[in-house]
Amino acid sequence: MLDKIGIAKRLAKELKDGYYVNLGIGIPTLVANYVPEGIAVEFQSENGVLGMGPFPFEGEEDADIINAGKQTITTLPGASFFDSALSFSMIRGKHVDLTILGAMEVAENGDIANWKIPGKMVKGMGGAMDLVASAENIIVAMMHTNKEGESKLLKRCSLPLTGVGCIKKIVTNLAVLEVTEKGFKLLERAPGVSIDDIKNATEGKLIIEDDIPEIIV
Amino acid sequence: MLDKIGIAKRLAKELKDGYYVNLGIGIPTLVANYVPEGIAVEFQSENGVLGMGPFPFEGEEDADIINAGKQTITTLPGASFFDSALSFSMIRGKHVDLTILGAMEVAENGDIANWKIPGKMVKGMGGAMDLVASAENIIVAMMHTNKEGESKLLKRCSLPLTGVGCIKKIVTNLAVLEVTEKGFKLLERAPGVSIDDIKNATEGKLIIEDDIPEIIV
Amino acid sequence: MINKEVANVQEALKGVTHNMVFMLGGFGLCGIPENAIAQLVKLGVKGLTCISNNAGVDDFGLGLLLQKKQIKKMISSYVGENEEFERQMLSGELDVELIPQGTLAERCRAAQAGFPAFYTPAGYGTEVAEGKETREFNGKMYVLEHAFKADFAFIKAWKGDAAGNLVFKGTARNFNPIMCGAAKITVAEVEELVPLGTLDPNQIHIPGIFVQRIFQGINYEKRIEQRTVRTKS
Amino acid sequence: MINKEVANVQEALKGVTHNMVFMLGGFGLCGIPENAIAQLVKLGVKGLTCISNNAGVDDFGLGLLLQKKQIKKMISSYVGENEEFERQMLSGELDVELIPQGTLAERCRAAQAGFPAFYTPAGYGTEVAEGKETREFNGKMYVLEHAFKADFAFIKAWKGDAAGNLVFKGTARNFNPIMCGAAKITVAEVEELVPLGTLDPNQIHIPGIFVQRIFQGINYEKRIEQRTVRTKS
Repeated sequence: MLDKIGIAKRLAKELKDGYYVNLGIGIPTLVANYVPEGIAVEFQSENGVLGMGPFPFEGEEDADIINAGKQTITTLPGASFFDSALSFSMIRGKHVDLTILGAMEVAENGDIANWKIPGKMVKGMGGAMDLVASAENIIVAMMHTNKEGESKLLKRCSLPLTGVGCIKKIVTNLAVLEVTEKGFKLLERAPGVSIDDIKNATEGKLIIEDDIPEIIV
Repeated sequence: MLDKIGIAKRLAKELKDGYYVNLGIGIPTLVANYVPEGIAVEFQSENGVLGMGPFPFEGEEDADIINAGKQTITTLPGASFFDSALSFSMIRGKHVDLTILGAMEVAENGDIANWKIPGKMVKGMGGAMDLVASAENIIVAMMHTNKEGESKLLKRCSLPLTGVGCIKKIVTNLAVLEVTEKGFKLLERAPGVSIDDIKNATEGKLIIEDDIPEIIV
Repeated sequence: MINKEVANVQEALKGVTHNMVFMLGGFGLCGIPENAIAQLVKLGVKGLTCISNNAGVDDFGLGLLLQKKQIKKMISSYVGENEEFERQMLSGELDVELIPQGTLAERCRAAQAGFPAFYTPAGYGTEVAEGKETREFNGKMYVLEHAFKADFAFIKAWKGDAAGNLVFKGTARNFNPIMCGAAKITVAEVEELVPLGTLDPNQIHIPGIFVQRIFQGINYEKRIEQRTVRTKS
Repeated sequence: MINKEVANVQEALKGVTHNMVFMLGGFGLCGIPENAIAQLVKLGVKGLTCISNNAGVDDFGLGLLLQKKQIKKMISSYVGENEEFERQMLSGELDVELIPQGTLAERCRAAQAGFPAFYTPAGYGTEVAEGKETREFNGKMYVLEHAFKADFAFIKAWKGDAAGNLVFKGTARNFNPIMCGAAKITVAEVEELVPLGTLDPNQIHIPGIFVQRIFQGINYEKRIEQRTVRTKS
């Protein structure tokens, strides 16, 4: 089974040379720490920065330079700041090549829910609805099951949707899956995780063809 | 009768303190030379400059600093440059307080034609269609009649329209007129011009109430 | 030059009354109009509708207005940092409209730019699109969204001049530039009011035409919401 | 940093073929991509559709492509400075679509920003609106206009870096920033390609994400169309 770092490391393999990438809050943010050697990627944050670097050294943090998670950050040479309209022009206009974000539920038809639990939790969608409605290449990073042990890969989402039919790939603590017309196609399984483990943790239709290799991180 | 300078001087009286003003090519451009003492106005040019100053001194012209008439210009302290989208945000968003532009024809219902003579002349509308469709306060500066002596203040425009029902006021070599629901209301007459002269030169409905004072420039 | 400078926040907020609709710049606590918010608390105006990406934290930013129950309705994209907000929302005291961040941005920009409406893909197929017109363009579905209407926009800039020209710093830019001119009256507070002619005309983020009043702000706290640092090894 | 730098105009225009749709920055002769235009003449590509506010003059700017009859269709707002243009248009050799300048600008920006369509008041009631959807919002009539689609955008900037970040000068900015990222491939030529990290991140007019290729331009003529001066008294 993968831990959060493991999920982030596996996600990092999805980065390709020349990609502009938007990372959501949580596990996705960790991906920035594992960019493969020899490729160039730039990280965009929808609050208005391109070319994000690591956290600042203690004492060098600047209240005016944060990411979408409200964390203090630094920028790399070649970075730029811009307003919220231009930031979403990048997203909506498909200039961002890859979006990685968390989810509460993903359905076998590619629907995603990650912004609201009616009557319980209403934090808002932030930029997530724009991201999932616009990007061609969206990967969800999440635990395979919730705290109650229930599957988060469903036939249909039960929570209010963030976007419809937009998720292409999912990386969980148990597996890597592709969303296909037929359902969740299992691509890779986490070390020490059996096909049956994944079947038991997946409510939506699971498609298993050929041998399923182990995730290498 | 007023000459072009006279028309420009009369138009300058329409400027009010705090106005942002867009001046069209031709007579309107001259208005900038006659801003009344003691008021502050700023001139916007739709190619992307606010705070235009006079022409540059010989040898100081800069190919990168022009107005919408493609003339080399200077800027005043407090000026700014911006792209064409933001420029038309100023215009469409009603942030420009006064637009003065030329016309080939104006109709008694406020329609204006100034961009095309089918089969003869097609220069294009430039920013004129955005200006007349957006601004609340549009004044036309033109000769009362064309080169053939025909009235340019018509019942209905004969040329392709630039905008509908948008002109509020007209300053010509003969008169100042307001476009009202009933027709062209004569407000002032040029020095040495009789009411009959104006009647003869106006095809559209002319409304004459009370005494008509002479234009003071 | 048309002079937009006013002496202080009191003068800048003249005309503010109960039940108005405000736009407030900022993302989280970054780039928020601290002086204007403090003055709104002092004025005690109530029944407010606030358009702002976030709702502050319990004891800072718009949280200060929420504490005093001055806000009737929030229009935001993310409100997850504020317990008092959550309490008022769940109890029904506070009306909340959550909309996608890019839609929020563009509805501001549409108001600034004189566009009544535009089509965006964000929110299609979700409850955000309920009751809204949807339409297909080139095989993809879009939602019709409308320009905001507001009485005042409260803007925080880094530098500005008496002509109302503004320059922003870092990610404190966010919604501030696109809210300028998007309300009937735009009030800008700046960390540094510089002499006219000091700002490079080529490097002005928002020309003064979009700003009605500008003043030198004071006592900026610029609180950091999530202080994340590395240690030097 | 993602490197967008290419060696020269030849490399920058790789993939350009006949019958393509181009966007070209510039207002009049101010801020036009001189190097790209010269290379298009050399390549001899024909049947082009050019989206550009103006069509150059007889012997400069897009006039150079018109002379060689490489342009099939012009989409512009104002074309009054070019006799060869007028001849080709009146003879029917050249297809011309004239649209309001603000609409032209926003159709570029919509393509850049992923908006399929928007409502604008410009042209309502005129032949520009013929065949187009019109609609009332708040008692005023608007016309539905669509985002452009183009193969290449040719951009001229003042300064740029290898990351594709661009800074423009004066009114040479005009349509250039809003055409960046509005075509499949955006090619920027710059007067000065500066080392990475030289440009202030706060003062970049167009972030490199909107630019696919950037090169150091050469031999700029920067012709002045209307030289108007005062004499020192």
